[in-house]
Amino acid sequence: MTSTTVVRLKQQQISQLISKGKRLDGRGLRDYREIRVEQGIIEKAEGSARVLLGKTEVMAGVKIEFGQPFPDTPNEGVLTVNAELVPLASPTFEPGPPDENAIELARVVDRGIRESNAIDLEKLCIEPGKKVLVLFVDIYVLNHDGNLIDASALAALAALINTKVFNYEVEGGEIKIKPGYTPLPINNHPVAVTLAKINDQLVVDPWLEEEQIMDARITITTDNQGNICAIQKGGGGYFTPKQVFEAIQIAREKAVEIRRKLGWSK
Amino acid sequence: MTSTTVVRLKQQQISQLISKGKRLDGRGLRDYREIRVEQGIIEKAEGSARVLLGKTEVMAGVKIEFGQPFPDTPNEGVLTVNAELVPLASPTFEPGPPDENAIELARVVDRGIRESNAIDLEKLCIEPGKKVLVLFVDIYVLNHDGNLIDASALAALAALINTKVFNYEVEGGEIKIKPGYTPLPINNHPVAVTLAKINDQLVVDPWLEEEQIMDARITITTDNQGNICAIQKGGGGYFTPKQVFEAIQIAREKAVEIRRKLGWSK
Amino acid sequence: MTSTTVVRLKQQQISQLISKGKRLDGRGLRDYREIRVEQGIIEKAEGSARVLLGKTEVMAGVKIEFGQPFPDTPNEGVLTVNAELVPLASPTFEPGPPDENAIELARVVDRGIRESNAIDLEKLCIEPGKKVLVLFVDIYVLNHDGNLIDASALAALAALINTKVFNYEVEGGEIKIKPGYTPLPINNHPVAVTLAKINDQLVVDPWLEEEQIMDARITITTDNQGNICAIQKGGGGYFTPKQVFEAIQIAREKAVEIRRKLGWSK
Amino acid sequence: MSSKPERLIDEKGLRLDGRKPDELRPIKIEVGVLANADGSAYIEQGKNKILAAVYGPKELHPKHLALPDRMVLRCRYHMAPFSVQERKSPAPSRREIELSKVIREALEPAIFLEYYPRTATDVFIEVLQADGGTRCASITVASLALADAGIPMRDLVAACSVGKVDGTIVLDLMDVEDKVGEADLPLAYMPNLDAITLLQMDGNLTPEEFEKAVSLAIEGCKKIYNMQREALKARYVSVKEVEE
Amino acid sequence: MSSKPERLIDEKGLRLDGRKPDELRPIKIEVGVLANADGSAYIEQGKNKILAAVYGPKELHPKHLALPDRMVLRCRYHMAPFSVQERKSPAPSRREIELSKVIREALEPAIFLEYYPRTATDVFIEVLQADGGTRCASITVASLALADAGIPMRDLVAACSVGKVDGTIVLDLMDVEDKVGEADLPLAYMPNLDAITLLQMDGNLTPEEFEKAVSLAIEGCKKIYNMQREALKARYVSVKEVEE
Amino acid sequence: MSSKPERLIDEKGLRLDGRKPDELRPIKIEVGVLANADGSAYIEQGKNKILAAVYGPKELHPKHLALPDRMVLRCRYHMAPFSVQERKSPAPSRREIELSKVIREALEPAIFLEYYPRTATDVFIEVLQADGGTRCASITVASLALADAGIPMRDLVAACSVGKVDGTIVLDLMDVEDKVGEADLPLAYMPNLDAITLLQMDGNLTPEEFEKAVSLAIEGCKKIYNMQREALKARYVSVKEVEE
Repeated sequence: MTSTTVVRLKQQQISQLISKGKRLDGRGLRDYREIRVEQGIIEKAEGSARVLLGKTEVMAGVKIEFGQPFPDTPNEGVLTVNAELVPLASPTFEPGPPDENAIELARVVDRGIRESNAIDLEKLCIEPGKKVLVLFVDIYVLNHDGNLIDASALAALAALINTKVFNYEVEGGEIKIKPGYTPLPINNHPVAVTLAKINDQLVVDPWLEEEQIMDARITITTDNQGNICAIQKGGGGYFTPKQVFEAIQIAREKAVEIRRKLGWSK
Repeated sequence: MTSTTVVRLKQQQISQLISKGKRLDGRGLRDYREIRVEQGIIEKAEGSARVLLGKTEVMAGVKIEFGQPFPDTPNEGVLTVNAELVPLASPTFEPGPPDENAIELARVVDRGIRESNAIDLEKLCIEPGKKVLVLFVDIYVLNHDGNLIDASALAALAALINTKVFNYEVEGGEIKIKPGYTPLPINNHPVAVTLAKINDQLVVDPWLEEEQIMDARITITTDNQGNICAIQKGGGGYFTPKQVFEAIQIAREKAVEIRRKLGWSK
Repeated sequence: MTSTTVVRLKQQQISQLISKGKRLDGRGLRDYREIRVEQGIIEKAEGSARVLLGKTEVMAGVKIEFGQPFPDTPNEGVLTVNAELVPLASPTFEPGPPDENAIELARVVDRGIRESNAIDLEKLCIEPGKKVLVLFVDIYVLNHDGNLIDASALAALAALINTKVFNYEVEGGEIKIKPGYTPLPINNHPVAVTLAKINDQLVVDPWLEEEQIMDARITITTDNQGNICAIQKGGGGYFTPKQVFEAIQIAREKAVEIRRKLGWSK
Repeated sequence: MSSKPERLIDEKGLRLDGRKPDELRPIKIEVGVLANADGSAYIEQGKNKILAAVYGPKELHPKHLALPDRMVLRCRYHMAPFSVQERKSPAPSRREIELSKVIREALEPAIFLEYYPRTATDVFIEVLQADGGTRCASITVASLALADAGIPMRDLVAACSVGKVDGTIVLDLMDVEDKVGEADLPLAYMPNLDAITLLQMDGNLTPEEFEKAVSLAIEGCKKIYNMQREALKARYVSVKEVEE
Repeated sequence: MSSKPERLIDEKGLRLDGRKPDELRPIKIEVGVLANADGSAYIEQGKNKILAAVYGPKELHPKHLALPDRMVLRCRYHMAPFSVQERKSPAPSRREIELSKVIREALEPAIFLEYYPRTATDVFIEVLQADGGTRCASITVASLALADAGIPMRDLVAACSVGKVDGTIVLDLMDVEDKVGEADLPLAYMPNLDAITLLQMDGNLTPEEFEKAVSLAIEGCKKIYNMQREALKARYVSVKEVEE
Repeated sequence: MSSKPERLIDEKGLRLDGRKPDELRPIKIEVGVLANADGSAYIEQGKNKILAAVYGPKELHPKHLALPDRMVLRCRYHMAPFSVQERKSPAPSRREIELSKVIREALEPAIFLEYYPRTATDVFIEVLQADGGTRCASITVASLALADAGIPMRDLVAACSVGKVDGTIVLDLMDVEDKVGEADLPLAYMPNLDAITLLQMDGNLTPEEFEKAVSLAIEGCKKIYNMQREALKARYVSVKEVEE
């Protein structure tokens, strides 16, 4: 919570520009920063990706292990999403177990993947109630310049798309690893779009300095069909119903745009 | 540790009244505050109760699970008593894992139940050494106005009396839940009675402001037969042997009184 | 980090003496303090020892349990070394989980035992991949007057030499304890020798006040054959290659001396 | 130990507990129920039983966490071990940590935080029994505990969930509807400011379904808001009666 | 790996280790055994082997925990992993946390806490080998470590357990008697003040048995008290000899 | 899911990846890669991929941890969960805690700590992929991140491991050589001061083998040192280009 005069002035400037439909970094209110995605950068992981969203940098890795299903979903593999806000990414991140921000981040990304049925978890079942594949998606934030949710959701999905599952066969109750890999089947491409409310305007993909002055944010995850599969309002402010409906509309359009840009749609 | 003049004066007044055989809230030295017990208030728990001891308010819930016996008691079910001093109950309670006060509270209540054989743990054994019922008694302090031990012991016992065990049968090593419930058999009704030493006098059921000035406290748990099954001295003061013997006598009388009042004796 | 004038003066004196080849406690630069070893002092442990190195006092206890091997060494028993810097040993030790100093201490001792093959872990295997003996070596520092590593390594080895393994036999997959004990077979006697660099001189077995002014320390563990099996440099200073080679030579000589003194060599 | 029902809405359009799609569960609210807290309230909504207590405004330790221009609001949502079917460990789960955060952010817009700079206020929520929709009921009851503590507020916050069940948009999901249904959307609302202060969703909704769901949730919140006001009034009346 | 005996008292009225019912185990006490601590002592009571160290009085961090009118006494009772049959995890168990509290409260009445306001004194107890009655032996030895540290005291605290075994009240329970017996009653006592500073019990005793048990425990404490005084004297003599 | 090879050095004297015994793996270094950190660097050494970031010098909280005469250097070596074959829990392991300590002590001799009394500097190291020798590569890259942050240094620290594999002393062990080999010796070195700042070993070496190993490690460090200098130069040139 810096409070020097310079910072205040810059914040006022950001806010005033937005009320005129402009942003300090030159973007329009509904423009994303440049998005770059690299996949397969960690050979030891079953899947991996690095996403740059402007200067925000997030890596995701997927590891697969054998494990047990949850008692209430005996026919499904297990998906676990974890996020680490490692201290090299920002002077405000501390070493230690995930705090509420890291936990919220992981759970919002998790819901987008889960609720859109991006992964067919039933295909990860080996023996119902006993043995399944467990997918660990680990999100690793390397540089924090705002909008970690969208960058993390992209990194997680890109890593899953990149994931190869080792072949195996079950013989007499024992699992045997066989040579070769099969790509993880991806059924849907959920895209999270975050909007910040600043000076009563909605701006897409807020960067760090915008996040510091926003009233509230809303993240809307939509699927290939344009349906809404996850929402998360954050921050200590509010939205009117009208603003929410407007945000939904923008998020759906942006998701189509991003999916097209990244080659995730026909 | 408040130290303003007003508090000091009030404490002196409490102490002086006690030396005259009186108490600030009008009770005699050996009177309990009003006791109210409600059972069955949490339908999702196998047993539950809420106890009001004056303004002190404690809830207890019983959950039952299948589990393994301890290696040294292979023929007995498992009884686990846990206490949470949740922060809504007092400005002095902090969120976090149980501190020494919460742990002592749980262990004193546990010993009263265990040593009086209130529950026949052998009846909770399903398959010796392998499968037993596990009883979780969770004590939840909702308002702290002194004498948490007696209120918690009453709440735990009332919740156990209220407990229904789901029916089950064992077929070929597999446990099957059957319809219906059976009450948990209760063999004894241990009652914990706490006395505080203030100004060299013994007072029963200390409330919060008495606890703040007491030299020491002693909790004596007696069973239906009037035998002693658990004792715990607390606080940084001491008792003479004579005071201890006097306390035992009072505790036995008070336990009979409480048991009769709550309908726990013939 | 005491910084009073008296302490400073004493530290200067220690440092100046060392540059003249002398030490404040009268030792020569390459002399150990008196070493005393007592074994078998904890009857309830499978093995135990207490080591006094001057005023530094360390106890080690060995417990043996049945357990599972690590997946990558299915034919070997498990050796676990843990160290506790319990707060009664020094005003600078705090209660709580092992800190970086305790963890380093345990791991350095562990490597000396492991890398010298002092214990034949394969002999601790009961059923490959399933059941093995697990050796817990617990190092307990009781008084800290410097050079905890050497004292702990001696205590751990002395406790292992003192260890008796209960007899057992495997019948139809079940392990049965039989009467009697067998000594744990010891194949080698690794000895850790620590040297401190003070005023560009190497001194053996630094005591506490020397540790407070040393630039760096190096611990060299050698085996019965005079080979090097573990090294650990510590502290915020450095050694030249020449100093390292000199330290190796000294450490080998000292280890022979200690082994002879303790009756660990022919 | 419970099995999933085949249908959640019967041929008459009624839900498992007999409610119509746009019907709330029975709600009972009481304000000022705990002696030690600066403010407190209790809610029963269906089988949910939730207590909230407020301590504050008060000094903040350590002091460098205090803010020069506003009060710090802290919030802990916690479930009793016996509140759910399988015993819950008392250590805070990831779910409880996330809910503590979104509940706090749902209450903040209602409070004049700038009135008490350099202080902190704690909101402690204990779910004694859970049956779906606990985060919403927690916001509803915590908002009353804040009012009871005399914290200056712009408006009360009322909260309610909507969802999609057997293809129908329904109000105030109970546990089984939440678990088996196609979508769950908890929403918190301040009627006087037309302000949505909590909005989450998971499941699958078309934009049209979403608009319908939000409208229904706001209707639900307005009904709950009226009950909140009644409960506050009852509290003041009873206090006055005691004082007279 | 051990089996329970059928009888704990034989036909001659003797216990498994040959003791009479009112007989203490052999006790060995040494004062001033650790170089770094301000005070220390070591006790062997049967197979129990326990070290106590005292650091203090000293400044308290963080300072807001200090008390304006008295010293804060802190106490940690801890068991070495190798002290018992099955290896004990070094993390403090619930039992160790409770015992740390009751031991502290058994020592406090002996100390003139008001002599050193705003300070803290730490008592660290390490059980190196446990064989029943460790909390009592810990109080006995910690009391000597406090005296050795020069902490001003009203009296030494001696502690001893009694119990009921095969229907007989016996003094100074060893492990197997504690586990198989019908009652266990640890008690701490300051003879000069006729003050009981620790009293716990679990098991089953009639009021008459209880009175008998307390009397026997106090007799035991008095014997231990004499040994404590001898050990202190031996310490001072040896210190004096060193100094001369 | 991997099996141990029978031989690590073939009949031509080459290693599994075709290297000669005294050959380093391919190394790629980049300085100034993270936007928020005061200094940062990235290294790839074989399949190792490691990022280091430096924050500082800065104020230390709580203040009583600050030192009156020098800067406090803090260091965290941490592995990403996906960096190794079996997923690693993100909680720091005992190994990571030890390595954080020895890496810090390998960097300290290079820094003029006395220039910034009462401050702290943090070095955060994240291993994104591990393939043997991560502690050495971490020192190499952290040393560049410190330089990039403008921390005044006596020299860069270069680090490299040597080991004994099939009886041969080899440079820069990769994972399989580390696990199956007979000895592993990581070493950090400042060429300008002829100073060894990290030295560890486990395995079995004769004194002669040890001397040979140390010499080879120092040779390796010198090569890496030159690459470090090149990487720093590249950074300054590119910064200058941007500025112009």
